[in-house]
Amino acid sequence: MTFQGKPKFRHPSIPTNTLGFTRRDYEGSMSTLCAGCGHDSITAAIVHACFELALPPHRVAKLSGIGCSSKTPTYMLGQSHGFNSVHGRMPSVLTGAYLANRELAYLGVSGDGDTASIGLGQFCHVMRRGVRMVYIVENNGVYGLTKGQFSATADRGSKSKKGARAADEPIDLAALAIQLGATFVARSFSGDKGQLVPLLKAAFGHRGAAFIDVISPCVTFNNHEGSTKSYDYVREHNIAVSALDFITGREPIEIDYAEGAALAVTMHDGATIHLRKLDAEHDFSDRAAALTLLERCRETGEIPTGLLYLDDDVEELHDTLGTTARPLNALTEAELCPGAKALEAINRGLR
Amino acid sequence: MTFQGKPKFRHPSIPTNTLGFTRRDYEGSMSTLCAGCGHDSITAAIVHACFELALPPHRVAKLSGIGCSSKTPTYMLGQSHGFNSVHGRMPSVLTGAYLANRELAYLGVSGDGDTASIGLGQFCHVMRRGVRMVYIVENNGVYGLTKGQFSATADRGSKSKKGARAADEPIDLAALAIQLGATFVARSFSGDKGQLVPLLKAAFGHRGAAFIDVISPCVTFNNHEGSTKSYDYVREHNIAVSALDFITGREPIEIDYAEGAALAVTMHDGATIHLRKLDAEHDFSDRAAALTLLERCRETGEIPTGLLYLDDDVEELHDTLGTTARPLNALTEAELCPGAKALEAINRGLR
Amino acid sequence: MPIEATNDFVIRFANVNGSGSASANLLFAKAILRMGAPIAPRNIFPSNIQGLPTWYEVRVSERGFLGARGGGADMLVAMNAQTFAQDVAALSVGGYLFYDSTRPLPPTMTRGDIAVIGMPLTELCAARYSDPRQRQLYRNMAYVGALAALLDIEVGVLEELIAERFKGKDKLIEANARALRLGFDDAKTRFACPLGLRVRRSEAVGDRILVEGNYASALGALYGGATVCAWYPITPSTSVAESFERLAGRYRVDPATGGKNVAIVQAEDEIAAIGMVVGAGWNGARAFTATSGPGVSLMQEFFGLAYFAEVPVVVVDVQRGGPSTGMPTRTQQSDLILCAFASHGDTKHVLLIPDGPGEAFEFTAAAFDLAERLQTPVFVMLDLDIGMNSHLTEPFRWDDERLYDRGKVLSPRQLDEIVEFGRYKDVDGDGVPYRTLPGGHPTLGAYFTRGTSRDRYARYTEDPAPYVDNMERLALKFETARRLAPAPVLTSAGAPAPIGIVHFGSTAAAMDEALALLADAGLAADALRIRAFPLSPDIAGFVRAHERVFVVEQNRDAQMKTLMTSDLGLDPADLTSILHFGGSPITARFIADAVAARLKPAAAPPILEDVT
Amino acid sequence: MPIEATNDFVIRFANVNGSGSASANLLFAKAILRMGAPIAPRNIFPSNIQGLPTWYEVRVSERGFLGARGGGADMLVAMNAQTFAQDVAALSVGGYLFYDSTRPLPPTMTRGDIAVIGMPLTELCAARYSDPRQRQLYRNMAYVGALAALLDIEVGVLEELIAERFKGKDKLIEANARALRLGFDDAKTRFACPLGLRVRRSEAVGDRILVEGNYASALGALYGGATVCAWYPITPSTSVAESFERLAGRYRVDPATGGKNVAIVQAEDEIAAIGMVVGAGWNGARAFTATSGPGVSLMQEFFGLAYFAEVPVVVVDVQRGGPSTGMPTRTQQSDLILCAFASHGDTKHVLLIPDGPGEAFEFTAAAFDLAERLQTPVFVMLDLDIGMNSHLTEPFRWDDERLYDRGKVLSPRQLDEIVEFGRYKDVDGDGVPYRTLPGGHPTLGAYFTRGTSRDRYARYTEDPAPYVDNMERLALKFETARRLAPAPVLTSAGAPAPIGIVHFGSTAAAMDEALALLADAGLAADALRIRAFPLSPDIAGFVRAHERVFVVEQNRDAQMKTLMTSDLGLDPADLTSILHFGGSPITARFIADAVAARLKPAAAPPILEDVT
Ligand SMILES: Cc1ncc(C[n+]2csc(CCOP(=O)(O)OP(=O)(O)O)c2C)c(N)n1
Ligand SMILES: Cc1ncc(C[n+]2csc(CCOP(=O)(O)OP(=O)(O)O)c2C)c(N)n1
Ligand code: SF4
Ligand code: SF4
Ligand SMILES: [Mg+2]
Ligand SMILES: [Mg+2]
Repeated sequence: MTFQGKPKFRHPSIPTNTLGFTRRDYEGSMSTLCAGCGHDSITAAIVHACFELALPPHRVAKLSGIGCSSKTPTYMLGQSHGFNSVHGRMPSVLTGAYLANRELAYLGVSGDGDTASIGLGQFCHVMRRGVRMVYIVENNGVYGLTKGQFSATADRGSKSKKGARAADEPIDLAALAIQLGATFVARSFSGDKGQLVPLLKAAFGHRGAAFIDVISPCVTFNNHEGSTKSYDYVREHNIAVSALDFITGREPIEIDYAEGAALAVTMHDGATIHLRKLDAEHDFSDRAAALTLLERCRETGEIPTGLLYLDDDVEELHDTLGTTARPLNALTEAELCPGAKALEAINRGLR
Repeated sequence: MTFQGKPKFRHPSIPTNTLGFTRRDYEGSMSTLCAGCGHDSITAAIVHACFELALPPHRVAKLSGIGCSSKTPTYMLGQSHGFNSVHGRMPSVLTGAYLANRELAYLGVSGDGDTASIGLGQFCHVMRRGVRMVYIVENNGVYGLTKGQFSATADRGSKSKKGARAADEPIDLAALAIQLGATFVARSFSGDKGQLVPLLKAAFGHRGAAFIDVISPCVTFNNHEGSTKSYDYVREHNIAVSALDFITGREPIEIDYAEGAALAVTMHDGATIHLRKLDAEHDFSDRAAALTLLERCRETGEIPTGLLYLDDDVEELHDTLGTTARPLNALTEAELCPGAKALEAINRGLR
Repeated sequence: MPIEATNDFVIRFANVNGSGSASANLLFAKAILRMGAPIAPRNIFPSNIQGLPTWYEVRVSERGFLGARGGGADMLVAMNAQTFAQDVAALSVGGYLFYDSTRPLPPTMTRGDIAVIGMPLTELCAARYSDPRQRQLYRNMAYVGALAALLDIEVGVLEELIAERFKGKDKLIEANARALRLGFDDAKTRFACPLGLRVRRSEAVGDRILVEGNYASALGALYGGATVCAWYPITPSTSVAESFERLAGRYRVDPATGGKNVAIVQAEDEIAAIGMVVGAGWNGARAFTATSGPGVSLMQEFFGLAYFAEVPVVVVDVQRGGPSTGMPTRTQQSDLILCAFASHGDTKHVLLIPDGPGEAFEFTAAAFDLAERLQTPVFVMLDLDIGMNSHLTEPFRWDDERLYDRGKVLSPRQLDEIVEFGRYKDVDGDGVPYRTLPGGHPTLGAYFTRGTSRDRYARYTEDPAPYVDNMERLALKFETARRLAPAPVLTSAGAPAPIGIVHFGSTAAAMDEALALLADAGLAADALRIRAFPLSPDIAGFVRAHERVFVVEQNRDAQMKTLMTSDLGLDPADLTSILHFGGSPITARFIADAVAARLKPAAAPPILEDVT
Repeated sequence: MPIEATNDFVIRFANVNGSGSASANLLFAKAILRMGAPIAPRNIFPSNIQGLPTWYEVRVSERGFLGARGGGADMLVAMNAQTFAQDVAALSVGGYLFYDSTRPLPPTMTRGDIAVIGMPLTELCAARYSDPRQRQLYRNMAYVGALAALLDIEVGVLEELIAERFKGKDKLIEANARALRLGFDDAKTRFACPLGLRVRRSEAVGDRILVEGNYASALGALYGGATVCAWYPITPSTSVAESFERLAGRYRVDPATGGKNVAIVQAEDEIAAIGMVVGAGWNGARAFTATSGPGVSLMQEFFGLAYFAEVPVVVVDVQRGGPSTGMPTRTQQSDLILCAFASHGDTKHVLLIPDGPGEAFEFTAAAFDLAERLQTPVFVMLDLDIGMNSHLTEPFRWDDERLYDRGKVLSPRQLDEIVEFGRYKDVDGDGVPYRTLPGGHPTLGAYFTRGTSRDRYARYTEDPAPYVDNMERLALKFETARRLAPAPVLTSAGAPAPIGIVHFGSTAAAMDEALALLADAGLAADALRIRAFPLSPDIAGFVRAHERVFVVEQNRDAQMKTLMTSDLGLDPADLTSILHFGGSPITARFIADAVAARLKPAAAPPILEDVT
């Protein structure tokens, strides 16, 4: 088998990475998401990170559940195998794939509905199992693909702060991941390429379960009561009884702010979220400190971004299982089948 | 409907509660669990608490999943309706029951397999939804009913401490419950009636989601490597290829220790766990403090028992939903059916 | 020759989703309806949110044939450049192409055998509106105005509809009406109006209403007294729950206290949704969920529990294209077997199979009676075509005398009176036992519900005899269900006919027309519409009474035929399948052609009896 | 008259679970086996861990009839006071009651028509052992010794077995042998040994082995090259995964590195288990899970994905009593329909149906070949009787020349050579497309796997034509599966017989004897054993070739009959069901009686054709 890439002919001025691939080699087919959707920015960041890391595209496997976010693997890494599985169950499918071949890089892409609602159990268990992967949640607080119902994560776009629960207690996936044993846990914002790309690169380098919760505004569904400002116009003009059938393209939100700084980001619907970028002060090696930080920020309504927790001393799933170093899918009869003689001995023991 | 109990005739010297019921009126059919199983001690504590609270038995609904622990509702509260549902899904069944009739007291009984493995998603969501109930996990770290496989909770019986993961990161259900918005979270030990009964009574009085994680030793399955001491004898004597077929009755473990004190408890298999009873110092109204406490104890290998977290200012599910005060299952055509005239108006709107 | 037709044509709108066209198109359809001409609008939409092709087809049929007609459209409103070529290619010979001529149409993009009508819509709107969103929205309104002129739709009717829609918002009424007029007037000046296709005032609609099946089903749940709804979003069932929520917000708020006489929970997934429904049903509330195939798959374990523990449950399954995620925005009738035999072990479930919104309303309301009467899950089998398209339907009716059948629930008083309560005793010989509700009698009637085997007194047992006794009672209960379920509906050819056609569900919309086509071809056929599982013995009678029986289904595997042979003992050799499973609604032409083809003596049936 | 029989009787042990009796009883059974007499031991155990009644039945049959015999036992070893009365009542007339006479037996507790053999076991052990656990364990060993004396079992054989079992632990060997002797000697002095029931050395066993089906299935997975096993504990399937784990610990450790050539994960539930299997199968590993009914219900959605996305998956379903939690420790064949049509939409799955441990081994190994060849889920349909009871079976065999059929996987080299790769193209006309594995070729062959509709090149599409094309290919693939699946096995009556009996799975154990009973009654019958779904056309031939055909099933709803009518187009009227579903294994007597009863002209069949 040849693992070396074979880039097609291209203009010499296009930048290539150490493998000789261009950024285009890490792209996928055209996005069918709404114009301005945060998810597309994340796709771009992943493409960027993989290009810069010079990952051989065919050595990446990309897996997802169901949702707008879970569609994005089609839009990236066209030379990688992908698996758009079923809703909320990507973690188990990815785990199985990882069991079969420990040598590939695994990228799991999910949404907040996919992960925090239907998939919460599998999310928790894949974290505690220490599956080596990069698990990204493209977190918009709604179910995009089914047209805007609330999901179980924080109603980040909501203006209301203290005591403002979107009906039920929001789920903080980063805090859960830390508590459940993920060894690389970060949070970022879809439009913050400056922060997201390095985080992604670090996550791909991590030897265990890496989780990144990426806030990713849904430009189309903004169900936050009292924050319908920019959509009023369209809503009013709508004749259909049913939901929105008019969606205007928006510019994706892009931000750039310094470590340690706070930033208020206005979402497409006019709501504001408050981000705070972690700085060197934050001791990401202290699990309790990370949890406390998240808890305190929850109280103040700020969203900390950056690397929240890292444990480099990882025992990942294959370590725990004591699996052979070779990919299991490459083993043959010789290694796998004990043969007729052994069977005769087994027969003898059963008489 | 008569809600008043009608105790049968009994000897006047048997103590009765304010409703005139004896303790026996809160018992169920005979347990078929192993002699000495911690779950039976919890059953006794529940019977005790309900008796002392003078709950009208028929106004309690008891629900469970599947497992040895989930069988226990049969052994208590014989005059209450019970529902032994399916594995890991008690939370949703209980939620539905609660929606149908908000006036009853709901007792959910589950095991660590039932809750932390297959049921983890539903557990998390029932907590964040604020269902008014007492949710007890009878936590033995194993799957009793399927003969002793590890469950996803801490391998509490294990001697090993720091870094001692039973393959995967153990799940701390109390910490999760707090993080997910449960408003009453406690931990206890099956044999510590002195602590458990008051906690149960308080939980029944709580106006929201009350969770109690009760460590409950399984006398029969003790899979902890290196701690097979007391079972070696039996194992050695077993001819069957298959697992244990010889189980000796044991005395249930009973303990009694003071607030603030630490206690090392020897389990049936000879392993030791370290309990620490919370005292008045612990500020159970501080969520972050409770989480930090649990995290710190995790590091030292101690298990804090007592009321970990309490928030009395509860918005429970029916508050969120704005449901009418009457039980929904008692509404009739008069309240429910808009009638022919309204339908005619609806028809008009559709032309 | 351009097509000439009045009140009998198909117009197809090609749009991009998220462009606001849905509202404009609906306005167009409703105007025709208001003029009294029967219409059947259908949406073909992608499984994404914005930017992909979507089509809206309106069939106008004075004769009242409201199934999808099939074949090309008679007129195309081509508003999507992406699909322009394929849309034009699909137009009928003699058809009309209406397009935005702001940019000139390359000659290669059109055909010689159609009439081409170009209007510079974008240009017209650009001249009038500066805000790009206004431009797009009013462009839609403008083409509706133009169509009114071209098809002779009364512009006053359109204005009336706009006024109703924006009631109280006069500025919006005015703005929309202006855009409408813009298109109308421009068309009048630009083209010879009307075209060969025309709409004419008619009495054919009568008092019928235009409504989506999902809304009708939600309304049925409202009238049927549902108090608990637990659900998880999934296309195409989402609008059942969302409509129920909206209806409940209007009709279920206690005027005195403001409290809601309903509890609606968006669960974390389908397993939780059905679990809540089971819990609520056990506890005496009328509870339901709405879902689609993937949800039905996930709910299997709970269906088995509800069957065996005998808990009333109502499930609205809006079927979509399977298997797996399949074609979420396409229609199929392919969950029959999974629902009929849901869950492991020996289970059989009651299915109600409405033919459209009318029965969706009735059957959903009835499902609650049946579920409580039988203490078992009842499935209402909708499909995407019924559920998400608007159908012309008889107005909903409700008898105010009608009482809910809460089934065999023993009240505390009854418990005091009876000699003995056995939760699973067959007291009445119909296989349906009595139950009690938690919280009722202080000392009598409490029992333990479980999914494991138990005796007649709800006591756990592993003995074969009580297990078999219980399973036989459940089988007997299924026979009771057979008696209670809605009977099939016969459409007789009048004279004795050798051909019988069995069909069900949304196929009904095309069946009258198919029968007419067949009759025209000299093939008189009777049709029997199945409305429930367990199947009525009348179906066996119908099969025996016909020389040749066709079973028309919108799935690949002839699932209803399997149910017929399994449940009624019919010989599969006596049933010829006509299968349509491409995801678009079945058409009369398809049915008639398939029947005719199979009656030709030469035609050997292919192994796989389907056609695209 | 006490029964007289040699190598042809049934002995039943009544115990309390958790009392250590299982080991002792197995020792007893193995001793008879070592003497060369065929045995069929069966466990009847409760769904709890300790303290409830459990029975162990050993049938000794020189003729090799190894199904459950049915009727009363010939001898009862009554070690459970709780069930004493019912156990004694169930003893055959002329049978032997062996009991612990430490406490005297009240006269009401016995019967006049049996022989009563009391031995003060507790007293004997109390005198010798002070530790209560020792008392109990050695009491079990003592009754085995006593039985050896009573039934003429060679005590040397028992000693040999003990020595093998405790090899290397001489103290234990000695202690156990002593307890054995204690019972043996006491019986010799106390009773006239042997009784009318006797065991005699025989050659009838030959080289057959005694093994549980679950172990055999695990061994099949080992030999079949499974490298990933993801599972969740559930009775009665747990021992498949646990045996696999034990076997892998022995045979799958790389001698050089100590690394394991296998990955076994106890998942958090069945959905995760099957998800892992799907992920691993997609990524080129041979992966399987083992589960039972509730697990199959939970896995439905993933089965649909694997069917539609065409991922090889092996599922061992050890069927238990349904529906719902049902009777977890009882046997049934009641998951057929759920597995055959698993998941929503049009799906059909391959089932392999072994008759016992021999085929459990073969079919599990073959399932991996089939799953990879067909790129689809393959179910191995065991049941509790096969899986958790030990059966006398031909020794396992393996051909060292046998290579795994990895199916149509394109290597990077092949990708370089072929003109065009289309993941879902039917290149060979058998409906099975080619796939590639992640990580292989750097630039060719990557494709996107999904559960939604797509074209032949794995590109997402919502067009009807490619959807239908794909669904028809899947149907064609199912026809390929029909050719590849194991053919049915005929047991011919010799002479032409008007009666045909169709059966499958664990019913086989009783079938030879049933045929013999019927032949004795002058009713010669051929039997055909179905071994797979899709069904072989030979089955239709068999049905046509017989005047009267019976289908014997261990379920209530005649599930196989439904498959036969649906899959082969057979007329249900030509198939008479014989249904046994009480949870105990079907017996020859039951089958023979049921066939005979239905052949009596007068007997009108009851609506529900079952008997306890
Ligand atoms: C079993 C199942 N239930 C429901 C659905 C319908 N569904 C598709 S996407 C989705 C929610 C997706 O939300 P999220 O993961 O947040 O993704 P987003 O679209 O917001 O990116 C749902 C409920 C489904 N496909 N499968
Ligand atoms: C869907 C399903 N999967 C698996 C099982 C088998 N099962 C029964 S109980 C149990 C585990 C119970 O463990 P736990 O909840 O810890 O209860 P314990 O017996 O330890 O008290 C399992 C896996 C089942 N009944 N249903
Ligand atoms: S609906 Fe929201 S999440 Fe989905 S593509 Fe559009 S903007 Fe993105
Ligand atoms: S197996 Fe363990 S948990 Fe189950 S009853 Fe016995 S001691 Fe209790
Ligand atoms: Mg989302
Ligand atoms: Mg447990």
